[in-house]
Amino acid sequence: MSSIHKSPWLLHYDGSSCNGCDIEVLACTTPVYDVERFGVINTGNPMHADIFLITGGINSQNESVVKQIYDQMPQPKVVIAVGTCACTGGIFKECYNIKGGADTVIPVDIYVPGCAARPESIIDGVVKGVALFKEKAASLKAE
Amino acid sequence: MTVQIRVILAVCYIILAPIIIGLLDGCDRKISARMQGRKGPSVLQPFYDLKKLFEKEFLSANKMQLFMIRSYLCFIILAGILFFAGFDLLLVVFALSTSAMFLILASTATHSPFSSQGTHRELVQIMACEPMELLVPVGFYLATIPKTFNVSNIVRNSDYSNVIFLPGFFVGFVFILTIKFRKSPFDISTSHHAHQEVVKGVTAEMVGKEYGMVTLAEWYENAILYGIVALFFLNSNPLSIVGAIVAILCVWFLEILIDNTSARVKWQLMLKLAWGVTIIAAGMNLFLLEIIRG
Amino acid sequence: MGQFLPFTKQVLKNLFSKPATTQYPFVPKEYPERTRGHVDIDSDKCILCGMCMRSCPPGAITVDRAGKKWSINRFDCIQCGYCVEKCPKKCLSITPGYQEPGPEKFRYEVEVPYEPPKPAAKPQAPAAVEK
Amino acid sequence: MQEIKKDLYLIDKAELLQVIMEKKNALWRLCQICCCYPKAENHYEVTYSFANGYDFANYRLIAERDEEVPSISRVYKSAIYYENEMHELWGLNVENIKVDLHDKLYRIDVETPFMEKEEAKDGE
Amino acid sequence: MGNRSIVPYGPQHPVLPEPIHLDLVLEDEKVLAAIPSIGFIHRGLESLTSKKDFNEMVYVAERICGICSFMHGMGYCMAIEDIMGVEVPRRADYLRTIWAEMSRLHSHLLWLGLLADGFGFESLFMHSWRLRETILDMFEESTGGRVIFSVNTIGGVLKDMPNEMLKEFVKKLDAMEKEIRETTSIFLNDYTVKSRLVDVGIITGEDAIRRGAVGPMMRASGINVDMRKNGYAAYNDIDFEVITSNKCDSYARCEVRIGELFQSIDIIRQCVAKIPDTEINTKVTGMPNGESFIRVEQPRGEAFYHVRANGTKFLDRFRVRTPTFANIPALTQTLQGCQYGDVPLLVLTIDPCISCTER
Amino acid sequence: METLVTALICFPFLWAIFPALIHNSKCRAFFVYLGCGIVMVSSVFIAIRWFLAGGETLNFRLPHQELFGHIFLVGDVFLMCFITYLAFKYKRPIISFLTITSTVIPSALEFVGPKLPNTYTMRFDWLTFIMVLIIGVIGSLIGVYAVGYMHGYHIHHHKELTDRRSFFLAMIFVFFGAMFGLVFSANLLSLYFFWEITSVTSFLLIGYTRTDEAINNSFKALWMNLLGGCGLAVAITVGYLWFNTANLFEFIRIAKLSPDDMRCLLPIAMLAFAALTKSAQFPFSGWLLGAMVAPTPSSALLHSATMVKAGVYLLIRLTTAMADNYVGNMVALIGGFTFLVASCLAISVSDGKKVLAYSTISNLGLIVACTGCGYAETIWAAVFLVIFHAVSKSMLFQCVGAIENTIGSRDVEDMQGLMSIFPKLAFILMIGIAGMFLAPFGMLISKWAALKAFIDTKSVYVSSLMVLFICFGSATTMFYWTKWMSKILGPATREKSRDLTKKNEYISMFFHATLMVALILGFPWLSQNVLKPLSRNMFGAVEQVISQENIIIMIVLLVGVFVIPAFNYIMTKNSKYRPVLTYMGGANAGDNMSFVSATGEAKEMHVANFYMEEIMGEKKLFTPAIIISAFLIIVYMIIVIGGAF
Ligand code: SF4
Ligand code: SF4
Ligand code: SF4
Ligand code: SF4
Ligand code: SF4
Ligand code: SF4
Ligand code: SF4
Ligand code: SF4
Repeated sequence: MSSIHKSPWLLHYDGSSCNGCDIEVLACTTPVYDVERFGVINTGNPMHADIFLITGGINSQNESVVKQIYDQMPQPKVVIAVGTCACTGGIFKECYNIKGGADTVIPVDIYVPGCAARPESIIDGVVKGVALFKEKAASLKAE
Repeated sequence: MTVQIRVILAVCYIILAPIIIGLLDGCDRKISARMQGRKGPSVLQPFYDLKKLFEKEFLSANKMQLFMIRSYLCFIILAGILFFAGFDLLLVVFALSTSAMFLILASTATHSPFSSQGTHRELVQIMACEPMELLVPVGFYLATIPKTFNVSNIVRNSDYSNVIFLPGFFVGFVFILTIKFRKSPFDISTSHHAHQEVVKGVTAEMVGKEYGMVTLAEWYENAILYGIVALFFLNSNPLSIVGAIVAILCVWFLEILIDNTSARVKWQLMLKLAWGVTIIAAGMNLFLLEIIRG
Repeated sequence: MGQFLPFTKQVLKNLFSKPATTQYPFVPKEYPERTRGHVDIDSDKCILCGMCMRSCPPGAITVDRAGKKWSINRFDCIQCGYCVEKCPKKCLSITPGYQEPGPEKFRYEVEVPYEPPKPAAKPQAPAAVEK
Repeated sequence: MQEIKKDLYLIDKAELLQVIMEKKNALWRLCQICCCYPKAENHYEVTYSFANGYDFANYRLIAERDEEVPSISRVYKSAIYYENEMHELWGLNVENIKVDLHDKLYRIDVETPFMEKEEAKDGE
Repeated sequence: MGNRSIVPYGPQHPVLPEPIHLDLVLEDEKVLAAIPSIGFIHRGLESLTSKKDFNEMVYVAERICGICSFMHGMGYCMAIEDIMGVEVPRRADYLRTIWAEMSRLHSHLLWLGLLADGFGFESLFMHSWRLRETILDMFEESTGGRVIFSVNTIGGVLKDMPNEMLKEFVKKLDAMEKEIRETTSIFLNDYTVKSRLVDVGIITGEDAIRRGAVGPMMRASGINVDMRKNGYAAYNDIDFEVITSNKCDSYARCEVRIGELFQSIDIIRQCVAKIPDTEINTKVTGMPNGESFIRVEQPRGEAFYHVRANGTKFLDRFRVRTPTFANIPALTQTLQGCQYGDVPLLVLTIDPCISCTER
Repeated sequence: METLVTALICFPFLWAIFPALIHNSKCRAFFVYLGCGIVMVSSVFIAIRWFLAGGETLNFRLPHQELFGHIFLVGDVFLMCFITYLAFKYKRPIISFLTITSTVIPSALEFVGPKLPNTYTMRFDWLTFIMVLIIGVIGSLIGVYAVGYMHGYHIHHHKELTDRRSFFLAMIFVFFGAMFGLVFSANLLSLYFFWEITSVTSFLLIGYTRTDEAINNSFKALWMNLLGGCGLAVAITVGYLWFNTANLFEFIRIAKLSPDDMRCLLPIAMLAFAALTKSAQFPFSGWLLGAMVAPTPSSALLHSATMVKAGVYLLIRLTTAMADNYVGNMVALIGGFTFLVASCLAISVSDGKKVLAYSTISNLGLIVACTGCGYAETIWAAVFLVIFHAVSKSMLFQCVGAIENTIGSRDVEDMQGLMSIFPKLAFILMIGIAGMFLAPFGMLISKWAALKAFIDTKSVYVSSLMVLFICFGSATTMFYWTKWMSKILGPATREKSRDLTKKNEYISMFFHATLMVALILGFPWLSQNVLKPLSRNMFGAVEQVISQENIIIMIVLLVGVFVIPAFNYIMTKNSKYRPVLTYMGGANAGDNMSFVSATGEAKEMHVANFYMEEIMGEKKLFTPAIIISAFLIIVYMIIVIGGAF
């Protein structure tokens, strides 16, 4: 049995968000929400991360950064788009420098809506993302 | 000590060290979380993490790294065996510094700004700790009669716990343990919890099983370090084992407490403090001990 | 303790008191009544005027007059409440409880039973709101 | 120099440097530089805002489409970002910026986005 | 080259909550040169004026940044109100002031936490953020949002806080004040913390002005400027002293912000005591025509709004110059000659908010 | 045996004529090779013959001792005149003063002083045996290396310099001769003569390039060494006037008989002082650093095999006379202090050759400290260190020289990724570095023994200080070697290019490397069969320095160091992995070497080592270190001299 679902380490990157979602992501790690209960550690390093929490609608300068970070994460990995911006581009989708949603750049597994996404949503999103690990790990093994 | 006992002790070390240290680490995380007003992860979390690391896909920028890390792990275990089977303490310290070199080489095997910055900080850390590490065997050598570096003889030949003669050494050693355990305020080259300017420093480029091996090696190393703490208390009386365990737990708790009540300092200050404490605490102790024993 | 480890007191206090952590996923969260969770529609009142669609800053709402459908992409809504304010019939409301995260973005659709009145009635209602 | 509104003065290019030096010597702080291309007027308006304590003053320079405006980045270092921004987003030519990033400040895909939309509108 | 390292720092970096990139030239760990590069969060939202009408722009303005979201909304509304000559009801002014000061509280606590995280004091970070949650709960109770409130509108505010609620809040704040005092005393007294802050990142008052620094960055260099003294919203009725420090280093910046925490609590108390019972908004009709310059004191310093309207519902220009943008030149100076380990700290001491910087 | 020894001493002096006179480079090279070969073979032959004969100490007089005596005298005077001439030419009057005093007094005494008893003038014992092997083998390998290196030096890198290779190669042979003479001499007069020759030849070699810097540095070396020579002269004078002897072993015997009599200690102190200058201890380290301006082989020679070894050789000789007395304490403290300070200084420099120079000073410090203690263990450690140090340092110098000729820089920073560009050179470098500090290589074994001995030293404060010096010095030593090592093994930033190292350089280096490995593997044998009789010889009966158990552990570690990495290498060779870019915060510009900079273009990343200029820089430490050590020496000298009169 794989144990990734018991120890999902996350990486957070702000791909052009307004900051609102980012502080909520951070708030998740703090005492009141404490995602470490689920074994989550907020690592800063893609090489160690299992879950990629991405906020914001990705602008052109961020595109390569996001792709690269995604690439540097070892399999199995889950991408969670946090916030309306990361889901669709939100209010900024008409801005000239916004690609609109994280899924325009990398494959997204879970969408967490909200502006700003509530910590509860984020926890739910993470829990749902973690659930994906079992099959992901299995399919990886099968390869 | 017979060969059989040595072998048994060594095997115990290999099997038990990761289990015990892993559990201590789990409790550490739980207690830290509680100190921060959080609920914290499960006590078994370190094992989940370790298992996960070994299951992850293996990425690397340089194949050399894996080989260096394996050598690092092997050398730490070798040092641990030497220690727990009761051989020469000074040689254990030497073996530990050799293993540290493999870690350094592993982290510079890639061309990464963070891991190489971390490496140099790691080197500074080694430099900060090494004098004290070398002094500890010297202290034991002077404290035991007849003088010896031999771990098993140190235990067998002492009628009292050596900490009585070596309070300064003990203080100095506990001080550098904070550095060795990579705890705040000295978690400068890599850190487990709070974020670092060098990201994960030495381990920044280590992925999956590599990182797992480094973690495991750290556990084995911590076992040796706790073993040395115990050595300050162990004597020919078997009851002293209880004292040693209490001492280990106290030191462990103290480290958690310090970790949670201090900011990360810069390496210059760390070097100054570590050397200062070494010279003042251990140096004075050494001087007095020489007068007594001279 | 002065300069050295002055935080100890606090830390030990925390250690021996209950953590601040919520039980969240296991115990549901209670939201204050003002919480802006998601937009709800009282479809019976809606007149399919499209005001909400036009005012919504991210364009999350679509109003299909012909198909008599009102729909919202909850993954696009920013819970600003502007639609609620603009709706001439006050049939929109923003209520606690957020859209669950999920692997798919989807639209939430509501059939609106509203029958358009005679063409003559049309201009007045929105005109009141606009200015 | 002509006062358009409270605290807002219209100046021409020749006056700019003199105003800037005056402000610098009196230890005024550069608040911002704002570029604008009002639809109706069809020219650039560059507004320099200064503050000293609670005193406040804005100076507006009018520039035609292809006109160059002088850089003040050698007097006020912080102008570097504003001037690069004006060039990157509006295409306003600023002479001789101290650190010229050549449209690499925000590294956007579109060229002068704030102008493009005007042209699109014109073309409609 | 030789003994010098040339390394990138960021954009993705765990100590920086937001992407910013620096080219660093190091000698050992001494920073010889640091060149910042921005634009990772540039969205171009100022250009939305051509797509969203001036009413919708309130919501865009709020999302310039999620930390002082409220103040952005307020600043924008104030500008439009100024252009259209709208007199905002007094109660709305007071409510705005209260929310603004609560935002300052949450923002400063957030900053203290990030700073603690920056120098590796994890439990202090956790503690500061735990305190902050109380404020967020108050936000949610009064506005319905934890981060983005959407209560500003042109002509006033959309939601009222009943007087009982305000009293309740004051009570909570009183309780919090004690805890804040305990927590912040760690920042000011702990040896390890001081070793990271004192004499790090010195910028003199004159340099601060030359480089256009604003807010606590400037006040920590002994310059007494606080836009609230201009008396917008209800500040003209409030009695408060501008907090400054003469130490000019990171410690001073910390000191100033900590002082402002207590000041904010005090201002809220005064507001609650004085708040009149009037309407909370006035109906606004017509289209704006004209222009306005508004300056608002945000937690990070003076924010600057320039709105230029042309009589249609689409504005000609909406310009925000946020405090962080103004502080970057000062940051570049403080980075010169600091230690590598101080880099994130110095970036944090300007209390950076990249998302508003780059809009 | 006497004849053989005489031949060994004289041969190099005579052979020096060939390279000096032949200017055809091929032909000259042949003669140098031949000469080196003969030196090596004959030294090994003599040593082995002596060893097989049972390793008995031989005391003897040279055949035609009288004649040689005159030659030495004339030589002394000639050297004096030569130096005086140069001193006047370059306006350095102090030097002429030093040389005149130090030569005139002993020479005068020889004429007018009391007639000394006719005892032996030469001795062949275990220490001589080791030194002969070092000089013969390492020295001649350096000679071989020098031919190729000097060719590259002049042809590729320093076309601007006058080609004085003939002179250079001749000087090397003179050096050999002087060193052989020195290690055989029991008589201080002959010792003094050879001593002065090494001083002068090193002076000439350092000044080889005749640049201003070289000339300055060579004079620095000269005056320091002459100052040491004065110490020798004083010792000779004292011997003539008080003890009626000029025999080194007599002095030692006298000092051992009455350890508390300062009069007996005075000559020992003077000899020790001379040895400290020669072995470049603080405050006399400057000359060795200055010697770095010379072409690499001469530096290597000076450092590893000859010059400095002359100093420690003398100290090892004196060690039994220094046990637990003031002189011993002085030597030990100076050595320990030098060990620590020099290794700190080595951290702050990036020039490979300079790192080696500091590390040499530092290692010598350790050896000197060992000798100052005067215990069997420390001598065991000291001799062991001498052997290891000779081999690995010579190898390192040669290797750095070869690297410099190949990549055009000897800066450690420029050796990034050497392992993947020039694996052969890098490999040799790695062995050398590993030998310098890693467990369980030579240095560490010695450190182990030394530490143990220092703890047992009688004087409490010396003992405590020495232990601290060793502990801290080990830490700093680890720092600079590891960072160098990590540079070499790191990823390469430059293109592969042609290896310009000549074949004979490789031969020499590979030979060193093999020797090194052989020494490491053979250390228990060495300990048992060479070091043990050596210390028995010096101290009478000795116990086992290093226990059987520890020897086993060391062998385990040793095997570990070779086997574990090798095993792991094989194990990991085929492990599957997905290659990724290294982590740069997402800023990589497509590869591992560059990143997207603030201006949007790709910029090359460079990561440099730590140098801690602000803590351990030369500017910070050097002057205080000289002041402290000078103070130490002066205080002890005053005690000894004051006690003597
Ligand atoms: S979803 Fe809202 S809060 Fe989140 S980043 Fe986007 S605008 Fe900000
Ligand atoms: S709340 Fe705002 S975003 Fe959501 S549907 Fe209404 S107007 Fe649109
Ligand atoms: S504005 Fe109200 S009435 Fe009109 S379509 Fe929307 S919900 Fe229906
Ligand atoms: S005119 Fe009437 S129907 Fe049309 S959009 Fe306006 S309110 Fe709606
Ligand atoms: S916790 Fe803080 S430092 Fe860590 S990633 Fe988040 S914002 Fe960054
Ligand atoms: S500085 Fe700007 S973006 Fe940041 S919190 Fe304040 S207003 Fe928001
Ligand atoms: S390549 Fe070799 S042989 Fe040719 S000139 Fe160079 S060193 Fe001499
Ligand atoms: S020192 Fe340089 S530069 Fe000089 S020899 Fe060596 S290669 Fe040539």
